[in-house]
Amino acid sequence: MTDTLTWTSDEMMTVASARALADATTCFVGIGLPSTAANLARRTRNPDLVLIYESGTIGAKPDVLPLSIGDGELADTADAVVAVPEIFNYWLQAGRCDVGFLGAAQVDRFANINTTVIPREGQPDLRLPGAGGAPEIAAHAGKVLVTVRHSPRVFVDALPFVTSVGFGTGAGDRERLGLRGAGPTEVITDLGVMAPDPRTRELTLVEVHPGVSVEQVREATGWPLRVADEVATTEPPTDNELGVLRDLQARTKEAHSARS
Amino acid sequence: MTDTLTWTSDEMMTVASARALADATTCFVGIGLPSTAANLARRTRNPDLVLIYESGTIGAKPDVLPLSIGDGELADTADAVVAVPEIFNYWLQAGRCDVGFLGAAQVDRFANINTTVIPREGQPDLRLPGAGGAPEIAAHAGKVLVTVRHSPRVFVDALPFVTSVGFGTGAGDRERLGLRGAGPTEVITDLGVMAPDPRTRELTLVEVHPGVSVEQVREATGWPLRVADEVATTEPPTDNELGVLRDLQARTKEAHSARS
Amino acid sequence: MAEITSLHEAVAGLVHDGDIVSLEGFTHLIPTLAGHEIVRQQRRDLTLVRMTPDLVYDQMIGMGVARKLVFSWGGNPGVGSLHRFRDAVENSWPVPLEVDEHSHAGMANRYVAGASNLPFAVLRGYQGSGLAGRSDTISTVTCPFTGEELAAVAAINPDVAVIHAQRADRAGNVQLWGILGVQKEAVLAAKRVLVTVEEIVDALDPVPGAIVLPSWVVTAVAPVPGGAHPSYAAGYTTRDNAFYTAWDTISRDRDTFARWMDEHVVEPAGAHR
Amino acid sequence: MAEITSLHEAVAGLVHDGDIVSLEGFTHLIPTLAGHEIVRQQRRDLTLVRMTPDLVYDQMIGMGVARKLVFSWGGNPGVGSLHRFRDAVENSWPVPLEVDEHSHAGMANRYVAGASNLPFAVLRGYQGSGLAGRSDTISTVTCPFTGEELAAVAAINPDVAVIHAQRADRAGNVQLWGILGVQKEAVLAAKRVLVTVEEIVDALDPVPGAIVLPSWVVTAVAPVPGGAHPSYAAGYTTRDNAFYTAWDTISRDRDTFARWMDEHVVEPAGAHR
Repeated sequence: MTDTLTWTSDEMMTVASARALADATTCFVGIGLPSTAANLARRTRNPDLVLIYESGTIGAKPDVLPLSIGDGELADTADAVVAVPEIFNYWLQAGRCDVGFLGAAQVDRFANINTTVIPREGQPDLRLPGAGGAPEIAAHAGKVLVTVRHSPRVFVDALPFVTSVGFGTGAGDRERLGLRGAGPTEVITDLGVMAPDPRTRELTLVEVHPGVSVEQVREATGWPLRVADEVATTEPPTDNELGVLRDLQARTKEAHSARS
Repeated sequence: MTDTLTWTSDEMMTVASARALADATTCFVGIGLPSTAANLARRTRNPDLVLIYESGTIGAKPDVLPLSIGDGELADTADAVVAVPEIFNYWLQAGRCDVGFLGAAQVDRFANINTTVIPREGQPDLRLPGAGGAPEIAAHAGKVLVTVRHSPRVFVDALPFVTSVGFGTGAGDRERLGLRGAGPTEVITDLGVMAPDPRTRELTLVEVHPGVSVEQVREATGWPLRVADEVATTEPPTDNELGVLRDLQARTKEAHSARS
Repeated sequence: MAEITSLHEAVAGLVHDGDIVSLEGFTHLIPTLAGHEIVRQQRRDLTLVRMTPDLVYDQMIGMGVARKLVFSWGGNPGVGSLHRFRDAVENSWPVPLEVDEHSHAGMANRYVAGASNLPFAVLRGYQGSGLAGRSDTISTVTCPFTGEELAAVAAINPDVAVIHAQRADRAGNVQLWGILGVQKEAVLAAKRVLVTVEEIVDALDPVPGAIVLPSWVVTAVAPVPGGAHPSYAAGYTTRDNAFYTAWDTISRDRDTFARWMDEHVVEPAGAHR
Repeated sequence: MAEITSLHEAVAGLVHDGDIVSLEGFTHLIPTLAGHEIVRQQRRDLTLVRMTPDLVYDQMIGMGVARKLVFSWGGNPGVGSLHRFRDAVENSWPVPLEVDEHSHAGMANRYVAGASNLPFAVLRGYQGSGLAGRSDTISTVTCPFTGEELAAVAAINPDVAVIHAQRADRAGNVQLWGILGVQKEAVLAAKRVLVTVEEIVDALDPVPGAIVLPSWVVTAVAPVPGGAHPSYAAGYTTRDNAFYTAWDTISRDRDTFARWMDEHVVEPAGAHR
């Protein structure tokens, strides 16, 4: 069935992520897929979505996708540009960001994230880029969306290091840690969508993308994945969503290659 | 002899205050006499003096004297305008102001200052304006100059309230309190100049203005004033100092009356 | 998103009896006319917060809207006393006025903590000053790295912050420039925000030294040209120094004050509706 | 007052072996060419501080100037790993690299504390993160008003801060605009300050969004046009995205890296004298 799809699994992941921003007022955006999804949302379901980048640009309205969180166009199109201490203290920590969008190197069943280090057999530990803004985004955003491609190396049974907290050890742990935001509400992958169980906070498969089976998702997950009683199938990308996304990416490629 | 002077005692006080800024790089300026003296210094002995007003204007170069610490001309002529939290945290507290200039309602022998409240017999306490920036100017400026007209009601034996600390209870007290600046190095009045005794930190008369006797200063001081072995007489204002000061004040009056 | 409305509607909707209210503007951009509207609507028992109470709080205090003042310098700049403030503190007229008194550095940091969603801020301040002993919003903390003791001040989070700005666009984004004081911090520390502006424009052209407060951190914007008088709005009005001097006479006497307020503030009700 | 000098002289005078050195610039205005001069002058045992190490620190680390890195995100933005940084951490090549690792919020507040002459800063951060247990510059404090426990981070006060700015005037006043990162804080936290600029001008005409660092908080200004490459200086240059991608290949292999550095950085010595 996959062969008949007119979109890629990455496109499906991006579209699903953009849809998750339909009701947000403000989104604290990381570079890469979160930025693509947030810009797609602004062009489809949520034209008033305020994009906040950790470089201090508030209300950026880039015409093409930025390649870094500090691209000139973000500053040029922003409602306000503030210093980095201010964006973290007055805006993120103060609870002014409805949604925080995080990527990850590894994720566990409570949506905790590792972006710091991965031990390897017979080799030195694999050094990852580190925390960036993620620990405080995970703490303070009204809710958190996590997007990452599905694989057993990503969705692991036990994290060797917790960089950013999802639900910690489970229900009640965010409250115990004093984390004000609701934490991860959706983990969106190229295979489907997982959401925390309302009682235990353990990630549960609630949605598969068209053409994906529950078994596929289970196999791509490094722990025995819980599955909701009723697993929905994601609405396929609309022509408009796909058109806008592809146009955005084409213009981005053109703009950035023209510049350098 | 006073009758023959060609300047007023206020002018002498201002000129003496301006001279005390001859070697300063940066001065944190309060409104009124400190501002007049600092602007006079910039026009006479210290053209490169950087004036910092607590409204956040750094390097203000007003053409006439401001009437408030937030006059538009201060912002228009400044090298930089920063927010009020920044001026206190990044600039004053960080030790970037060589000289702080304070007025006072009451001063004691250790150059502590009251600008908060004065109890009165059979009447409610007299409410003064309060602290403003003074406690932290007194703490953090490299050194502090105090200027106030001499009278026994100002220079009192015991302060009913300490708003800003000079030398506290005497030698060693600033260090005990963790105050980094050197504290008041001169108290300049319309009668003369007092400086802290190097050993005890008690204010000692070191200079009288032309035409003023030591006895006059003693009578205008509310405690038995210590007098240096050799009391100098202040150099009279030069023609240039007086000319620049009077011109500045005349232009100020003209400018402000024209504006309103 | 900010609603663009009249000053009357904005104050009616946002400022309630008993609220903690912060009208900020450091010499520049003081929201005086918003204060007058609060007087006209006869709010009571307000906790008024402001680094420099200035004429606007002298007027509000004299009209009996406040039960408490949180401040750091309460004078008429370059002129002398605030007589209504003094009368309230010294003689409880027209009503008793409780005071929480700070230094500028302490007040500024209290707003910073409020804007940052922190319960307190750290500074080097108040050492040896009698202020520390008179306020329950001043304390100390010990540095966990050096063991040094520093001052701590409690965050300020007003129910309402009111500021005056040069302009806003039709979406309610607010632009201000010149001396910026603690307005950004007051706005971001507050639960509700009212901004009076000199004018509403189609687009906020960039201005050197300007900041923009996005519409979504502002509750209401009301066009009030000249709304900072006798303070000023750089690029629009100049400071009315003569009025600051005149206020000394007007405010010295209770009756003169009451008459002046009646004539200039209370009776012209609806002037800005 | 800042001295206007050459990059060679400035680095020779200000950056010493063993110093704590902060080259700041958040994606924008990264002082890359100043980093190259530090490499050419063969400084050793530096503690390099920077929120986002980026290519400039990958190069410096790969050339062996650093013994320690203090940072919060060490990747090639939008591309992938910093291979020289990884090789140093994973394999101690060319020399071992100690790491003090934070979040962005923590690093930003460490600079704020440094600029404010405070020994630490308070934030809501690191809760539940493994970072807290791995750094002796992360601790906790208790709010004296609410009893709440918060994170504390130790101040950063570099021996030298290096930034790139659009321009300076002949007196050494520095003007920068666009994304401003933590440059003001890094400059004000440091003992000595080197600023490379696109150009020296007669007068700093006001620019929207610009800040000015007065000459007297800067030690040396060196004209280095294009000094941020492959980062950019808004209004002067654009980001060389292709070079960020190319760096992934250049830096992956030790020999390729060494050859590239030799050819483009070490041999052109004096290019900016």
